[in-house]
Amino acid sequence: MAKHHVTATVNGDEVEFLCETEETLLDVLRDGLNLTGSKEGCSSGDCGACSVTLDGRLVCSCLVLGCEVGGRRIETIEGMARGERLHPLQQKFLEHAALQCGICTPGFLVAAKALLERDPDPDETEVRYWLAGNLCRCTGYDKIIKAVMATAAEMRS
Amino acid sequence: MARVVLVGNLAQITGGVAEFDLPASSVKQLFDLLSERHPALAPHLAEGVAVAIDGQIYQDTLHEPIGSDSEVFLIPQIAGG
Amino acid sequence: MRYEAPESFETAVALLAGAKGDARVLAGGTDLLVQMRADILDPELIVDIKKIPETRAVTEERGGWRIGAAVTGAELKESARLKKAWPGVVEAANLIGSTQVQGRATLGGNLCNGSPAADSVPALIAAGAVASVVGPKGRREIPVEDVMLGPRKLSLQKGELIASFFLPPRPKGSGDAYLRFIPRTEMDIAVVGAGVSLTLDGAGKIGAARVSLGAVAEKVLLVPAAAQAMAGSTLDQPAQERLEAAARAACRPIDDKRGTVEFRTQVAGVLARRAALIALERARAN
Amino acid sequence: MAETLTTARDLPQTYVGTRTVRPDGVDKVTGRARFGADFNLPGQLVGRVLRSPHAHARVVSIDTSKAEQLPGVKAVVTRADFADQPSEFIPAGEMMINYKDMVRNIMAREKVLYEGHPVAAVAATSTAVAKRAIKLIEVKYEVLPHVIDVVAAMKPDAPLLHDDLYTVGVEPKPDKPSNVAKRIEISQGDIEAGFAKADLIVEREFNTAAVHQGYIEPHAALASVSEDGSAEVWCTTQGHYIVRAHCARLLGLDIGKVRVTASEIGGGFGGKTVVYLEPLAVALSKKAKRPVKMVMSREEVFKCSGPTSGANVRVKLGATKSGQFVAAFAELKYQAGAFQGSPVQPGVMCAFAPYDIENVKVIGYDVVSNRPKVAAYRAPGAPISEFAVESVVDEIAKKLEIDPVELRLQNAAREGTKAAYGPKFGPIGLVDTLHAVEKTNHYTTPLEPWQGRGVASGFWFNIGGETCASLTVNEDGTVSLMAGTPDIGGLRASLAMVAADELGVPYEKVRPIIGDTGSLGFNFLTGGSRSTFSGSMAVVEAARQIKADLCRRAAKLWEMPVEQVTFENGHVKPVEGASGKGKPMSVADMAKLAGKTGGPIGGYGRINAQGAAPSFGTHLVDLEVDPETGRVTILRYTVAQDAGKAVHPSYVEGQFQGGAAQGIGWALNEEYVYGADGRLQNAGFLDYRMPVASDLPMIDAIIVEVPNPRHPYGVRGIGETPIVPPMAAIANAIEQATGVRFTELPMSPPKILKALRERGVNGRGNGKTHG
Repeated sequence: MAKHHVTATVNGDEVEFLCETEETLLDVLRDGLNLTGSKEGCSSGDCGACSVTLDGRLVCSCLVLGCEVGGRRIETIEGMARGERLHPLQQKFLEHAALQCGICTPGFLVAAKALLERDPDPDETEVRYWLAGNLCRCTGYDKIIKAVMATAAEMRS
Repeated sequence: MARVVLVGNLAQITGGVAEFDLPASSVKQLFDLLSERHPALAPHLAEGVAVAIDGQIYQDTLHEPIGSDSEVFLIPQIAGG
Repeated sequence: MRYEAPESFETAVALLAGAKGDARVLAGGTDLLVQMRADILDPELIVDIKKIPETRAVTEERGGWRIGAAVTGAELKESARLKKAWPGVVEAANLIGSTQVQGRATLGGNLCNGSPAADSVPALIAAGAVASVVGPKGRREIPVEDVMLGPRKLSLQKGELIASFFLPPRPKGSGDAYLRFIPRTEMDIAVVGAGVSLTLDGAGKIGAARVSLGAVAEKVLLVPAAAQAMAGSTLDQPAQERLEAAARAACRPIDDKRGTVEFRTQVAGVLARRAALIALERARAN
Repeated sequence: MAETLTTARDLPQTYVGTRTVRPDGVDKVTGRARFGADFNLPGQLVGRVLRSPHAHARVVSIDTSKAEQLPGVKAVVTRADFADQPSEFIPAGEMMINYKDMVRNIMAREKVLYEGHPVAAVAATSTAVAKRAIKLIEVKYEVLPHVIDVVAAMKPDAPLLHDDLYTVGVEPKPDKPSNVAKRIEISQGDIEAGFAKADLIVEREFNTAAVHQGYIEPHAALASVSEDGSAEVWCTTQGHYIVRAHCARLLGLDIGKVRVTASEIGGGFGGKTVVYLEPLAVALSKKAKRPVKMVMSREEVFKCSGPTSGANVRVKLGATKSGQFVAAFAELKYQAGAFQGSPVQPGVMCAFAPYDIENVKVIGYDVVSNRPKVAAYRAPGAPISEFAVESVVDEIAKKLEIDPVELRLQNAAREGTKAAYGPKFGPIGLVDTLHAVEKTNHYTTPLEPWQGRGVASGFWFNIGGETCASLTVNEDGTVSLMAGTPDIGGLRASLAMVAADELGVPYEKVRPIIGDTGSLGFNFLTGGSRSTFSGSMAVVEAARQIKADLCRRAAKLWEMPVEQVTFENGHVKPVEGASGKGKPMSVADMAKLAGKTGGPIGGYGRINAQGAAPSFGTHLVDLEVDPETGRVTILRYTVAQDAGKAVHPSYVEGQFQGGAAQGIGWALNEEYVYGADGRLQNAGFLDYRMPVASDLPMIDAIIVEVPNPRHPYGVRGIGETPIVPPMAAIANAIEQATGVRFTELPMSPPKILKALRERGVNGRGNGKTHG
């Protein structure tokens, strides 16, 4: 069976790639497009390290086939900063020390961005439940939640 | 004379003797003196024993000085996670 | 491994019916992809049904609701009118996995994965949902409780797939709820699940009711005895106790890594009661 | 937020103690940072491992011929590709290693000893080909009876894992092999006499489950061996010098010919202090003559990389009516996994370390069974024994009706207390952490029904060890800092702050990197809470060399004796009252003249860091139990711990919070679940239940600072202690909420509900926590 030829938009750029049916969007991003910011922590949708948005919807890229994304719009961690300007979430994660090892950070940032785009004023419980699919083993989540709340407050004002 | 105490299984090698008074002024001298008295201890001393001199634990250092009235414990080395 | 994304049921059914090896329907993929990656499944053909319009639509129909088999939990939540009519169903669909998983996981997939612990299934069964199935012989309607036969075993024939679900109209004074027990607050498979749907009679007592339990048997159970236990009551203490007892009596679970027979049986009663109380509260407000 | 109780001695610190933005931060929030699986090389092959499906079996034969013939397969390795090693503990990378065991753990030889034990590895041109090749390898097994449980493994008739394993530490020497590798004992005083003096003796038996470190980044390694036998390895590790030592030894290479680069590391917690894939990737690359990349799946991480021990623990503690502890006894049986080497030794030494007790005896057993070989996990061994002891301490407090914090204060180890493992403590902060917790409003907030509050303390030794750091002053006055221990949680930030303060340069002008093994002398690994402690000492030494050099250069420029030149506040200048002339010059001023004054300016700290000091902590938790489902909800959590001096308070708090979260997981839901077939049933994040964001409240962190007199800034290691207290704190809180004491971890809902029902404890709870 020939590989699938897929055209999609990644971080605003039109990209083309070839993939086998069983290759996931995460495989395509990391191995095909060299976008290694999305991380593979489990390949079963349980850790959220590979979070991306697909037509604006937050998903685990390990649970999407590469051949499914033809004509669709994908946003990854690599597309979050605009030029030299970090996204406010990225800035707040740095200021609040909301990362230790950093492996889960891209997934948290992508997921938190999707939350704030839907709900600019979430309470702590909403943030915690929205981010429950993103595992972090280093921080105990405390500083991550605080960074997201602080970003929301800053973006509202 | 420094007071030297073997902690844990090391005392088995010395036939149950766990405490010594030894005229050692460095860890190296201490190890030499202990090995002289109990040759069976020698490989264990080379094999990862930490030395606590007056409460301060030293791992893997031969040159640390020992005072004449120091209290010295030989304890297993610690690593960590 | 072939991948096809047909735009009509006719093509989808023909592909599935004509497959030589293992053929799988892809909706959200949150179970299928995991099983492929773990080498549990290695299908010859994958048929992605998301390009068939009916599978992706939520529409009001004959006073009730038609929900496409490939509508995601996140999309269900965004339909305010559906959420008001069937809050338990929408909540159940949004207990499947994380936010990320809810962006992909579908009612059709959750049912056809064939797990007795599927979160949306007890809520659908309690709601009296009917699956609309298309296949080589045309279309047929099956109550959701009759779709699953046992772990990974469905009553669908080769070439058949679920197109959509129909949720019946809601009389005034109706409410539904779904609760599940998991050790954490999120991300786990249900150790026990309980769905309750009820409608109050003119006197404010429980009239028609359905109770469904998940993860306590080889498939999701419809428990008529539990519904009878609260019929005609206002869920006072004795009715609650009858409901708990009836729910527990229906359980035939197993011991596994997620829970024990004793735990599942005991908690099934507790969740049935708690879900019924929420459904009652909703019915009174409706 | 942090509350500073005492401050370190007064140093001219501009950055140390502040919350700077970490220098590696931008790369980590933009996805640019390269972790283990993010490295690739031209021509690289994919490596995969064939693993045992059996818990215990003799490997009768391995036939790789069909796999080798598959197009695209470039190399296959098995036990035949690794020379056997003698059974002796030899020093390697500052650890005592038995390479006979290690060579068998990375690749099975005579037997497979756990499900997932590697049997063969292949390198192929694609993942698909590698997977097919794995299926073509034919292995004949003779399946043997297996043993999983530690107590069962100690029985005389238990299936034997190693027929040459004789228990060390018992007299007379055993004449039959067993699964007990070692018996250890420490004692002081006379426990019989001690218990005779006790008015109250509490004795309890505890069981804990094996738990995994749970780092989110799976193990990954990329190796490239050239035709001249020199090897390069990129991998995710806590110690690349350790990887170098092991790969060189296992593959018969000169250490100087192996260059290892540590990638960014996505969590380790002790689990990345050992090698799994690295020697396999090197062996495959050597054979294939091409780079080979290997990445574990999550399932492999759980089945084949080190969890820490599950254990059986018996504790007996005697106290007088007034609450003074007079005698203590414990017996610890720790799972080692398939090869000896559980952390029972530190478990024994830590058990009663927080207390001043005259009569103590602790016995420990190191026991092998058909599980993956354990690896270090944050304060290895201590959480298990201290969970048991702190639970018994709580029970004594309740029986004597003494406040649990007061009881601990009454018996707490202080400066000068003789530790249960021998030596006297220097200045320590246990009492300070107890006072800190007592002063919080958390401690006095009223509780509702079905809620409980628990307190527990914890101890870890902390270590120093061999460490290098270099500082290079660049032409423009900026500073390049190179360290040799992987940065897991902010090390580069901490070291850059120290370098900036030492040299008086802006923090932003110091660029820290982690060098590869060819760039610096030997470094022990990041572990034992040592990297900030030891690394900062090496940086101080490197800075001292630079300062002395700058003084020499300035003295020549100014034509003054060097004794009349000093370095102060970032400047060389003549000492007060010096005879010659010379305007103070900054490091940047001197950098401009570097070429003219003798060449590049730099310092190189190469030390064996001594003077590590222990860190004590006390945790306080509020929780609620749903009596109808057994579910525990953590409502509030406070950590107080002695940091000596917090170099970067945010990352210190982060260690406290992260350790507490791991401990909460250990207490409530995490466990290795085995089937009757000896196979792991929950090898994934779905059923190995680590805490998620919605499971936890904010975790208040109180930094106590009792300076370590042996460190220039007063620093103590802080990374490990935070995982020690949570299990007991939670068990103690559940006891308060329900009246039932739990002695088995995890305290998962089925166990709690069963115990409540058996004891007739029932009710509907607060209705605040739904099922």
